[in-house]
This record gives sequence, C-alpha cells and structure tokens, in this order.
Amino acid sequence: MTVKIVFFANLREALGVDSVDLQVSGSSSVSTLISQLAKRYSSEWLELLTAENIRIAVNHEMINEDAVVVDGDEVAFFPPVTGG
Amino acid sequence: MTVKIVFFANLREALGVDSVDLQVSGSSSVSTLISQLAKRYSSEWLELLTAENIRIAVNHEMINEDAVVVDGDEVAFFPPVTGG
Amino acid sequence: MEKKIQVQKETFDLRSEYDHLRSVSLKVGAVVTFTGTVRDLNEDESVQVLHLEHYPGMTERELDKIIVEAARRWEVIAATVIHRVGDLYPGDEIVFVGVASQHRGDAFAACSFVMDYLKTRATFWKKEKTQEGERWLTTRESDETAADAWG
Amino acid sequence: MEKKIQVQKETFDLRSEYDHLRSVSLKVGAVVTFTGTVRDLNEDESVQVLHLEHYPGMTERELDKIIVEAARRWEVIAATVIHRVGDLYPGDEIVFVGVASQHRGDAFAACSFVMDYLKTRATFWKKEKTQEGERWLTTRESDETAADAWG
Repeated sequence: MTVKIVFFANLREALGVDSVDLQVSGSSSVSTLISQLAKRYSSEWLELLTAENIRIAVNHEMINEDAVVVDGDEVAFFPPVTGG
Repeated sequence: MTVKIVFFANLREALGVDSVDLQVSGSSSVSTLISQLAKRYSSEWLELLTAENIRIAVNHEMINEDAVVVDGDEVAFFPPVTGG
Repeated sequence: MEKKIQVQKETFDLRSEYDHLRSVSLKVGAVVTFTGTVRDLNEDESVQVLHLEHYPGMTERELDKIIVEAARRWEVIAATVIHRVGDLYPGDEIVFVGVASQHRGDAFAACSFVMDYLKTRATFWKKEKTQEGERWLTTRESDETAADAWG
Repeated sequence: MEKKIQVQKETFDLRSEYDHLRSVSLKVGAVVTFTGTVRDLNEDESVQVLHLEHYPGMTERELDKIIVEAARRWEVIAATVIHRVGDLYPGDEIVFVGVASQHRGDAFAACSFVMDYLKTRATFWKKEKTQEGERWLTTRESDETAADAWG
C-alpha cells in the first residue's frame, strides 16, 4: 500500500522535504512508518519524528502513533500549532 | 432672565410644541418654570410635565425638579429614553 | 485615544469607518465592529418604519462619556459611534460601533460594553409604525439586564 | 446557518464580507466583525515579516468545526472566517471573523469564541522574521487562557 506523508513548519525545514510517498506492505501503525522513513533516509528522522512535541494527524484527524494507517491515507507530522 | 425649554418624543407630541422661550424674573427652580408654563398654556401642561416618568435635564445633565436654572440655561423635558 | 461620535440621518460606510479606526496607529492589532440593523419582527408585528429621535447635543455628549468610560476600563486606541435618526426601514443600518485596540480582548469588551450602554442609557426615543398604527417604545428588559451586567 | 471559510494568500475586503453576512437573511439584526492585523511590536523586537503556514484541508476543516460549535452555543445566522497565509508585513490584515445573528449578544459571543479558538487551536504555524533573524513561534500563554475560559 501507499501512504502520503506530509511535514510542516520547522519540522519540514529540519527534514528538508515537505512530502514523501511511502510504500509499505499491508496496514501498518504510524510507528512502523516512522521506522521505515528512518531506514530510507537517516536516523535523524527517527529522532525528529518521535520528538516529544511532535503531533500526528491521519486524514486531518489528530491521532497517536499507535494508530493504524491504510492504503491511500495521508499522514501528517508537525510541531504544536501556534494558532492564527 | 430667559430660558429655553425643549420637549421630546411623545411628550413633544402631546404638548404640540418642541421648544419654548420663557422669561422669568430672577433664578427659579424647575418647579417654578413648570407652574409658569401651565399658567401660560393650560393645566394639561402641569399634568404632562409632572407625570411620574418625565425626566428633566438642564444643559444636557439630568437633574430633578428642585434644581435651579439661571439665565441662558436650556431645560429639557422628556419620557424615559429607549436607547439606540 | 481617538474618538468619533456622530448622530445623523445618513447611513454610514463600514469600510471607511474601519479604515479610519485602523489609520490611527500602527499599534492597532484588533478592530471589532458592531453594526445593528432594523429587523422586521419586533414583538410579532410587522414593523414598517422605525422613527428615531435624539436630543442634539446631549446625546452626543452621553455617547462621548460612554466611550471615555470604556477606555478607562480597557485599552482603546480608537473608538467610533455612529447612530442614525429619522425614519428607518427594515434592513436599514441603524448603529455602528467600532473599537481599535492592541489586543482582541480589549476590542471585544469595549465594543460590546458601548453597545450595551447605548441600547439602554443613551438619549434616543423610538417610535414603531406598524400596520396596526404607531407607538413609542419603552426600554426592553433584556437590554437593561445586559447593561447592568457590566456593574 | 451560512458558513464561509477561506485560507488564502490574498487580503480580504471588509465591506464585501459584511455585505455577504447581511445578505443571508432579513432576520439579521446584528453583525460583529473582528479584523486582526500584524503589529510591529511582538515581544519587543521589530517584526519585519510574519510568515504563516497552514495544513491545507485540515485547517479549513478545523475552522468549520469551530464555527459549528459556535452555532451550537449561540444563535448564528451566518459566519465567515478568512485567514491569510504566506508572508505578512506589519499593518497587514491577517484574519477576519464575522458573525451575523438576530441579537447582538449572540453575535459578540460567537465572534469572540471563534477568535479565541482560532488563535490557539487552529492548525497554523508562524515564523517571525526580525532584524535578529527568524524563529518559529510557540503558542502564547495568554491565548491559551482565553480559549480555556470558554470551557
């Protein structure tokens, strides 16, 4: 399956990329996605994506990293919002 | 001395006049002005101007009928305001 | 503080009033405006005309006092009150209150405070003309309660 | 209820937004608008540019939820939220919230409620560029308190 992964604000700047398409086999938890990303890019990704203040949303809903994603989902990682 | 007397809203309609210039000798209380007006016009004026809900202002400040007016003052009689 | 107070027959232009409030200082971070219109359903009768009367001189002075009191309670950079008088029809704009502040909390509080006072304490009289005839209005209890809530 | 939600780079026109809010129903008796501008004195440094980023899709969805919640709590005939993103300069308008109701109490409460939530909970990130460099902002405590006050 394929999921689209998007990053925002200073996290996006730190990773140097705003969006990644990731192929994974079968449905996976967000934690699994993070491991895959760290394997593909660098261990710094693991650190940045699991930092204490990082928020995660799947299909525009806030969730935690135990959530399971399925084919076609959009997963977002971002720092706490500052509001408008 | 001369004072200008003004009326508003339904009181103005009941009296049929919106403003009157009144000559009185020396400084007078508002009660005295009312008596003079009743003498000049009709006893209905006394009734209307002393009705329980009638407010009085002298030079744009709310006062009661014991207040003394002096030459050049503007005295206003009106029903309770309804606000904007 | 910049104050603008007008009682007039003419309508007003929201954009011009807003631009004026903002132009006063670069410190303005929040502008709250209130616009009141004549509704067509006052107490279940069909209002055809609302006639407003004021006491020229005294009314403006009271509006000025209300703005000064608001600025004493909250941080106000600029405030405007425009109130129409004469014959107004359903859908017509009747009152504008605008407040510019550094922060939104002050602007919201000051604007609603001015409106609450204005609706009850300001020297206006209203006559409603409906199909059943015309009658002078008395202060509405709900408005009194709103003004009293400010202490 | 009529809802309008836009996140955009372009500025907005207060008069058009107001006209839209009013046009929804003849029952509108009160329109409250809030306009926020970029100030030049955030935390004592001279802000030169404020950069705003949002999450397209999610941000609009959250703004929609906030309006729906406001309409659940108060009587709302129409509500509009327009938020700008991209590079903004001191004096620029950054956000518009407008609420039309029958009565002013509902319009004031709903408008300030939406603003309080928007300032803290909506998915926006801000970067300030000053003479000393640039930095991403964190939520301000005062804004948190304002949002929490609504319970």
